[in-house]
Amino acid sequence: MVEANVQDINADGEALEMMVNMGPQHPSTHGVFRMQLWLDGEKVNRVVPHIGYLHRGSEKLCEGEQYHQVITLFDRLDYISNFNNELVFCRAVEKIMGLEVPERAEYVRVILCELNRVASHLLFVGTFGLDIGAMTPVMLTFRGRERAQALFEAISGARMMHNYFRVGGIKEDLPDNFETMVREVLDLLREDAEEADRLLTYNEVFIARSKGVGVIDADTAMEYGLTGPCLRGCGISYDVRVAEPYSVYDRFDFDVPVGLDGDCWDRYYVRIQEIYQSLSIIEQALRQMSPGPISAMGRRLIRPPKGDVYVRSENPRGEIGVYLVSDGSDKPYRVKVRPPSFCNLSALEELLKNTWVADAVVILGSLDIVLGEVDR
Amino acid sequence: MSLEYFQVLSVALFSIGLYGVLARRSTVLILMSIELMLNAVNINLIAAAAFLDSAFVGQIIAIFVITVAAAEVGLALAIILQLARNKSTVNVDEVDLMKW
Amino acid sequence: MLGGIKGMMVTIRSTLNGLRRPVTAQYPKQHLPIQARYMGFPALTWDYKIDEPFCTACMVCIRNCPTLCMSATMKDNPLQQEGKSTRKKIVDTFEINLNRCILCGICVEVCNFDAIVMSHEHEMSVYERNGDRVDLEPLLDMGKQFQQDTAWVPPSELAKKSGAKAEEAAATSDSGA
Amino acid sequence: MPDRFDLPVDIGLIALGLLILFTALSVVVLSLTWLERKFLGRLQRRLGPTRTGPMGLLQPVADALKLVLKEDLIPAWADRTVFWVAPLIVLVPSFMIWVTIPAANNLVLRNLDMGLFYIVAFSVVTILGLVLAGWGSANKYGTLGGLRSAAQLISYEIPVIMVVISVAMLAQSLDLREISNFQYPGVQSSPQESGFTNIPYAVIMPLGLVIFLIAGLAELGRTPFDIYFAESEIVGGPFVEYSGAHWSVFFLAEYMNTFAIAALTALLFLGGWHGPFLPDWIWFLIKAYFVVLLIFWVRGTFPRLRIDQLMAFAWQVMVPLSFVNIVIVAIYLFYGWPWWAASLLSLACTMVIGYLVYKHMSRPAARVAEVYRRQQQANLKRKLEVGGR
Amino acid sequence: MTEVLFGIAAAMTLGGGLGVVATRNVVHAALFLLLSLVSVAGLYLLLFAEFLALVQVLIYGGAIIIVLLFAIMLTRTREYPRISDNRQWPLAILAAGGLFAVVTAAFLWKPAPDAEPQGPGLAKLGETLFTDWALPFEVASLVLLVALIGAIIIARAGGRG
Amino acid sequence: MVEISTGGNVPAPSTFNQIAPGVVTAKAEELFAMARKSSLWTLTFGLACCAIEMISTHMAHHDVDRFGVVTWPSPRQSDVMIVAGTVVKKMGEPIKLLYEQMPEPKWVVAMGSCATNGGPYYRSYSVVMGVDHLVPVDVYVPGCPPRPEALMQGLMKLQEKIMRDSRSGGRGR
Amino acid sequence: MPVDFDFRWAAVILSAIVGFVAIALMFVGSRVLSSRRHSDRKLTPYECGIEPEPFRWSQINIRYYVFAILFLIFDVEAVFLFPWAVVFLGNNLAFYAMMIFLAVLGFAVVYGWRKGVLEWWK
Ligand code: SF4
Ligand code: SF4
Ligand code: SF4
Repeated sequence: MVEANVQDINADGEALEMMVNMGPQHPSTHGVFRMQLWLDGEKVNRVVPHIGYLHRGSEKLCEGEQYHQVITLFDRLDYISNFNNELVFCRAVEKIMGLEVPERAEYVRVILCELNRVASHLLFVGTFGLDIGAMTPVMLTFRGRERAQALFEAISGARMMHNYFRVGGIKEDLPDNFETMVREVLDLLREDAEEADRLLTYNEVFIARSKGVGVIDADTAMEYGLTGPCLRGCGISYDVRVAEPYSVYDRFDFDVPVGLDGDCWDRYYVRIQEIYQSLSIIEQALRQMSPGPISAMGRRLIRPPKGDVYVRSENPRGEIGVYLVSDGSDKPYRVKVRPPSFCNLSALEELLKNTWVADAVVILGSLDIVLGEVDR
Repeated sequence: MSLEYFQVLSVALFSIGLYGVLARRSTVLILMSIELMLNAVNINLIAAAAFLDSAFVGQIIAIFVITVAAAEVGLALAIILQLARNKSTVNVDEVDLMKW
Repeated sequence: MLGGIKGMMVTIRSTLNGLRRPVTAQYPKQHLPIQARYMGFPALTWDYKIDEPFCTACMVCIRNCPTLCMSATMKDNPLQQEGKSTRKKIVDTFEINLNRCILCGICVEVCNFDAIVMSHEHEMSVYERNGDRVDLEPLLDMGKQFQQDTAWVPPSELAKKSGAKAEEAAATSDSGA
Repeated sequence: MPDRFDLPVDIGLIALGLLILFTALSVVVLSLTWLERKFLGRLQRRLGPTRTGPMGLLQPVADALKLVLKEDLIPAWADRTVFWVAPLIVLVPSFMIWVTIPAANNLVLRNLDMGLFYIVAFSVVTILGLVLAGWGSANKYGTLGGLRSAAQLISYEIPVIMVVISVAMLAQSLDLREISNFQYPGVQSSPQESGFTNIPYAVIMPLGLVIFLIAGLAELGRTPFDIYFAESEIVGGPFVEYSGAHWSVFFLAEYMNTFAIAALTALLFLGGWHGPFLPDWIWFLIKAYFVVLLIFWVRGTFPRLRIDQLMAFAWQVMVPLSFVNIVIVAIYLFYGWPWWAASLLSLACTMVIGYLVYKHMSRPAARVAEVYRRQQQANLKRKLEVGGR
Repeated sequence: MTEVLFGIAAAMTLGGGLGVVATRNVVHAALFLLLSLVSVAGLYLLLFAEFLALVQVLIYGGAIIIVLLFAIMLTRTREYPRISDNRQWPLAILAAGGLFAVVTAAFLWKPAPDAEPQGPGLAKLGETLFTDWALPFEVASLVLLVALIGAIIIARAGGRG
Repeated sequence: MVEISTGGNVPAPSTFNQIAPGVVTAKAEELFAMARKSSLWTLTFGLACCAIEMISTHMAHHDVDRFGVVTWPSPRQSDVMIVAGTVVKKMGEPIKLLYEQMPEPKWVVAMGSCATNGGPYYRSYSVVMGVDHLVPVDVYVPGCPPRPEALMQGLMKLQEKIMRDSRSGGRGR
Repeated sequence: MPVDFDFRWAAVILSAIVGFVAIALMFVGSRVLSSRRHSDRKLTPYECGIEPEPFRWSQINIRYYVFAILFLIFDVEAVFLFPWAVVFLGNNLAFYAMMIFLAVLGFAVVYGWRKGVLEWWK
């Protein structure tokens, strides 16, 4: 590290660095992200991230859609945690309308969101393993994901783009055998997560690749606005579910796992532990849930009063915030999303200083970005 | 087939190497030419050992020649590397040690 | 290398499991179960009682569809003139571009006539950009297939029935009390 | 002067034998790709190819045919000669070493009495091809991959050579046939008089076996050492620009080498083709395929290392260990110790080093786990307090 | 037959050598060098020096060419694609030709006694090497040591290591 | 529902075909097509949400490896480009380039309504309305996202197409 | 000298030829039978879908080179070890000579280790 940047050009003024593109099409940029890396040998000197390869104009589109149609767009923002996204938008509209959501609907939402969190973290574990070069964990975790998706399908009718949460509640009540189904899947999910956990977490090679790599200390992390597992990996126990409980999260007993050094392994470890915590939340919710109405909205047409709100909640990737301005019509005047991935990604340049090419991939993977949300 | 075949071949290879050493500018290529010359010598040694010498001293000397050649290549290339790094050239006639 | 060896144990166990019961569904022969609520492509339902489509082409779904992938025209219902049906207007043409449909289910939700359902059809790959632009006939066929497969009862009837049942239950509990 | 190279008849026969060998190797390669996909499939609880031919048996054939029928491009900026020649430099030595690898006592094309040295010498040439391939494609990933491959392969070549030498010391021969025969009682008496019995060298030299397997994996570029074509980093390294027939040559060479390492493990350590009941060549195949499965199994389990860790591992662990191995064997032979002494020493060495590596590598993570455990306990206590209040 | 084989090997050796000194591309030069050196291994086989032939492949065909390639890649500056000879090339041709003429004449002047080529077995070679030549052998180890240390020092000296 | 293909990719004729047309018999062409269709290697190329379902298709529950479909990171080794996701304008150029860089024969599958014709983003200012504006597409798989089964059916349709194209003479368009 | 010397090496040389010919045949077959269509953009180097910049050679970390030298030295050492392996039994001089040889080279490695060249960078 001493020799870094001593001399960036040789006597002829020829750059000693090699510029390498990673992405937009690259197996490990998690979608269409592009990193321009300047390498000195195997070492990364500089990085310039390029985003916008998936800029679909969602925020603008939201202004042209009615409130109930906007939910479909939110599904597709962070396309790995669809329920969580639906939730934050619905909560924003509910807040501006002053709606009280029935208890059962809240429980259903929590259960589905937590399941979605599990599914999302499972995907992370798998792809993170893939980034590091292990090909089996991804198969194991997708097995779990597939089971969760089957459950989603049974409840909402879709494997990914559910469009299930509604302003004021949910679309329709749960199927009759819901509880048995969930319990069954819970066990299987735990099994799958544990299998991947056993396979990966304490594998020496895995540790060697991820421990001490991409370290970010707590202060820097706060400055960059990291949230979610990326922040908790640095040892800061900040979770919107605990810090500012929404929905019925104050009724559950769960830990907020934190890491120690803020490196890739810690971020991974926090997520693995969160899977177990989420599973326990689901179990508690199942126990506490009782029948009742599922929606507070009588009519279909949503016309919130004039005003604006900011609502935030904890997505698998971190804190998502929605700023909603209503002009009193049936379409939102402005929807602005504070996507967790985008803020987490902003720390990339900092994280990639003085690392290896191979680590660049691992660090990017450990941030667990979803391009749909970054580019919107 | 007799010893002369090999001797003539060896001389030819040596001459090619010599030409390379004298005529090329790039130090790396000069080094390659030197390798050719060393090989020419080795051919000669081994041929002589095979035809003339029942104790095979030639072969053993050839092994040592190869050893030395390896050491030489390693060192020479390290020097060339430094040259390239500091002077940004690998050409002999551009290397002016006084300016170094 | 204990962690690594543990990992090897995990994988060998996984292999043994894989030898005994792989989780793969062999697609063309086998199909992973489709849940009852699965939202495949939308289809129009057929009112077997009157022998006509439910759809009156009221355009509600068309206006609510987030991708505007449907269109419809209506006509006067001949059966109504014959006195067989209560629907004054009936669908004349109906077209959905299933290539663009995003399976959101909004159309079903907003339809007041039980006329459209999310069928379980989902394998509709085609060789052409808009090869799945289907009109009334196939939509109805899809719907009929779906009705047959799932013993479909119009949701409004279902609601009526369950509402009646709930009332009944409430009544009995009242009387019981 | 008598002419010893005048062999018109034999040349025909040899050429025929070589053609048969090439065909047989191709078949083995096809079977290996099939086996790999099937085995990894089962390892991940899926099926692997099933639809091409019965049980997917024709899958590799289809793949091979498709690759031949695919356009093979030479990128515009590439150095055409180097790009074209590189696959040959990789494949031809990989094929050449098979001339002397015996599958049974007489099932070998030509048994060389310097067989081991021959194999070592030619396997080094293969490295060159990969470097040239990376260089010749004029692609940034290719360049990185080429350099990585060179650095990795040369580093792990040393332990392989050293272990091979220690085997040669045990057998006092470089002849693969003799080496194999020495490892089974009652075939050929061993060269040493004292303290030596005819047992597989894996028993005498467990350390050697471990080094050979690990370094062999690295030579093959298989997980956890698949650094030079790391798909998630440099998208295929030296092969990134290769397509069609040229690419398939690399593929062929890779699997040929995989099988060569497996076969060498069987010959050098597992007692060669010897075994009770079954015919020789079947035993050979059983042992070789067993090692191949082991390689696939490791592939299914481990992530990949990073280049600096890989190099550090090679030079700080593997090379010293391989020298320790040589010294153990030399002393054992020279002073005529009983074989189990060497065996125990070797085993102890393996254990100690393995444990040290484990300790070294998992220390940081264990610390975090410990902290997390404490934190959980604190949480629990807090909850109890809250509940109590 | 032997003559034919010798002819082929000699042609490849000389061809490769000419390629080395004639080509304008360094990597091609390295490839030619590889060709030349491997054919020399073939020549050794004709001389029944099988161990030497393998050593040739191992050290020259493998190691040295790889090191050369490394050096080429590491020092590749702008002029590499178009390496030119320096201006003394006519002189060089003269010198090389002269040397060839003189030494060939000297060899052919007094031909060696006709004999049959022969080679030792590996064991014999080893015995001689480690008994009669034990001292040079140790010296060789020192040479290697010096080379290694020197290379390390030079490679690390100055600039970014 | 129309069942014939009018567009898409047809394998370019081989040198042999050009020099001596009609010498390679239909049988051989069919054999080649069979090899090609049973070893469709896909380019690892996920753009958006559909990519997740595409990955699912490769995983244990669906396992397209059964069809001989495996992914390769480089276009040089792939036969099929599955465009899974929204094609935005900024991504158009890379997609065209990647398609170009795939060696013959190559095919393209448009997965999901976005890649087919814009789907939910058909009103967006930044989205290309279907990848067929950029590259020729062989099979369109509708859905948002299509179920893995739907993608597999799409791949089987592609296999059918390959076989049919071979029977029509392999002369190309 | 072994009797069948020539037979054996003939096989080796032939194997090289057979390997070359087989692969060349495959290339030729592929050239003839593969479908191909030329375009200039197709031949541009792959760089994740980005139009590549003109390729400039850059200097690559010199660490690689030290490993190459190490490899060279050890390769030469292997040349000595191979004949030694088959003769050292019952030959005291050879045994101790090699031990000294190994010790000297071991010193070199230790030196390198201390200098930190065995790690990538310090
Ligand atoms: S489907 Fe329903 S909402 Fe749509 S036009 Fe028909 S009746 Fe109206
Ligand atoms: S499911 Fe959604 S997108 Fe499809 S037709 Fe209905 S409303 Fe339109
Ligand atoms: S079709 Fe739907 S699921 Fe697929 S990329 Fe588009 S929005 Fe996402």
